[in-house]
Amino acid sequence: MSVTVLYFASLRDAAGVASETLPLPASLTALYAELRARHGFALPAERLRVAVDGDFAPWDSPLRDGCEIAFIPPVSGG
Amino acid sequence: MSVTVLYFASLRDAAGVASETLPLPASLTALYAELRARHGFALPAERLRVAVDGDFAPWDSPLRDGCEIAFIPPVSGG
Amino acid sequence: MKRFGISEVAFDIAPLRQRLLSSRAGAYASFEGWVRDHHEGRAVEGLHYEAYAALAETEGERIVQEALQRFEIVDAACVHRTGSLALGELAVWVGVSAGHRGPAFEACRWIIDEVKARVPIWKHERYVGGENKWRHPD
Amino acid sequence: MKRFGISEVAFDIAPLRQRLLSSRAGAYASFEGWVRDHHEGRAVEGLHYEAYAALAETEGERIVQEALQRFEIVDAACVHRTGSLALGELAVWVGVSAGHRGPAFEACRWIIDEVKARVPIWKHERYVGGENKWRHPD
Repeated sequence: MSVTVLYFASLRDAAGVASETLPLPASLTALYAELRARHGFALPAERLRVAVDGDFAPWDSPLRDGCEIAFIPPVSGG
Repeated sequence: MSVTVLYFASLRDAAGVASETLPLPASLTALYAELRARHGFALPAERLRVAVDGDFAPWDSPLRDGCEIAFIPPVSGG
Repeated sequence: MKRFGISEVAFDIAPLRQRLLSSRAGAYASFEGWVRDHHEGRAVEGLHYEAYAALAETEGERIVQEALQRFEIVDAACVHRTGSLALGELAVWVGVSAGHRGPAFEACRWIIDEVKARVPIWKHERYVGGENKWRHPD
Repeated sequence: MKRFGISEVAFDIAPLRQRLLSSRAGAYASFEGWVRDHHEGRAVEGLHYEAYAALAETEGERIVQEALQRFEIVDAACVHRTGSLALGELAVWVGVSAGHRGPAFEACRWIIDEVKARVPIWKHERYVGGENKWRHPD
């Protein structure tokens, strides 16, 4: 039971990879807390949005085996 | 002692000419009143601006021999 | 440099836009007025614009210079067509470059509003069925 | 029809604008974002944009569809560059056609504001002197 996590922008730089496969976590908040500690992400969860399977999702979304998770740092297009 | 009067848009259509040379009038308001009567202009002076020698001018501008006068109906560019 | 022009023939926007490009500018807003197929519910077949060209150029230039004073912009320009235009043809173009998008949009809107209100250009519409009319808005 | 796109290479505005032309539309407003030579007082040498492409396309399309609901417009479109851009290069384009200029300007401004706030695209700036930085605005 695993999930894929995608990293972008400063999160990708800090993680050193664009994605990784991880065991199915208890929740999105627990997952981000763990990843933040491991990779030294500067941004707190409050400044991020999160996407599950290609669309924005609430932080309390249920997770299932095989889903794709992306933490979205503040955007700066335009 | 004369002036040239330029006509545009509905004023030109009503006058049937693009310009005419007329004796130096007493004032711009007197000139327009006379021309309105002669050509049957629908627009009252209050709805017009007036230009003298290529720039907008007050209705009480002094006139001199040879000046060029244009009555400017409400514009509709754009 | 001339920043307002009257064109008796169809004109190309690309070189006009190009002149506004600047490495200081991060934002560019533009407006185009096209000939519509209707006006106040009547089917329009075509139109022409007449200008008091000398004064139109003076007043148009004044408007663009005022915009350069009034807004935090880098550059601006405007060209207005005269003569006969078919449906869908370009009647007027305004372009503004600026450091930021707010002033670019505001100046572009302001310029077209002022041009429509102040520049001695008149629209003559031909309607389907043969009627025609000079537009002299209240 | 797709109304929002991500482009990894320089793109041409002309055909995008052409698709928005309509005889029902009398007004067209557009916005372009260009790469500036400075940001918050620092000299910029170049930048790149990274996107979460799948979600950027979904969210961008949603924004344009919302604009079509929210404003009295005929059509709208937006394209955003990704990859490396030099100074002066086009980063983003928005075009809106409408019956009247008010909604054209308002929708154009609204779309670029929403794109900047919502679409997962990130700007990485390289400054003169070698420093560089992902921009994650507060």
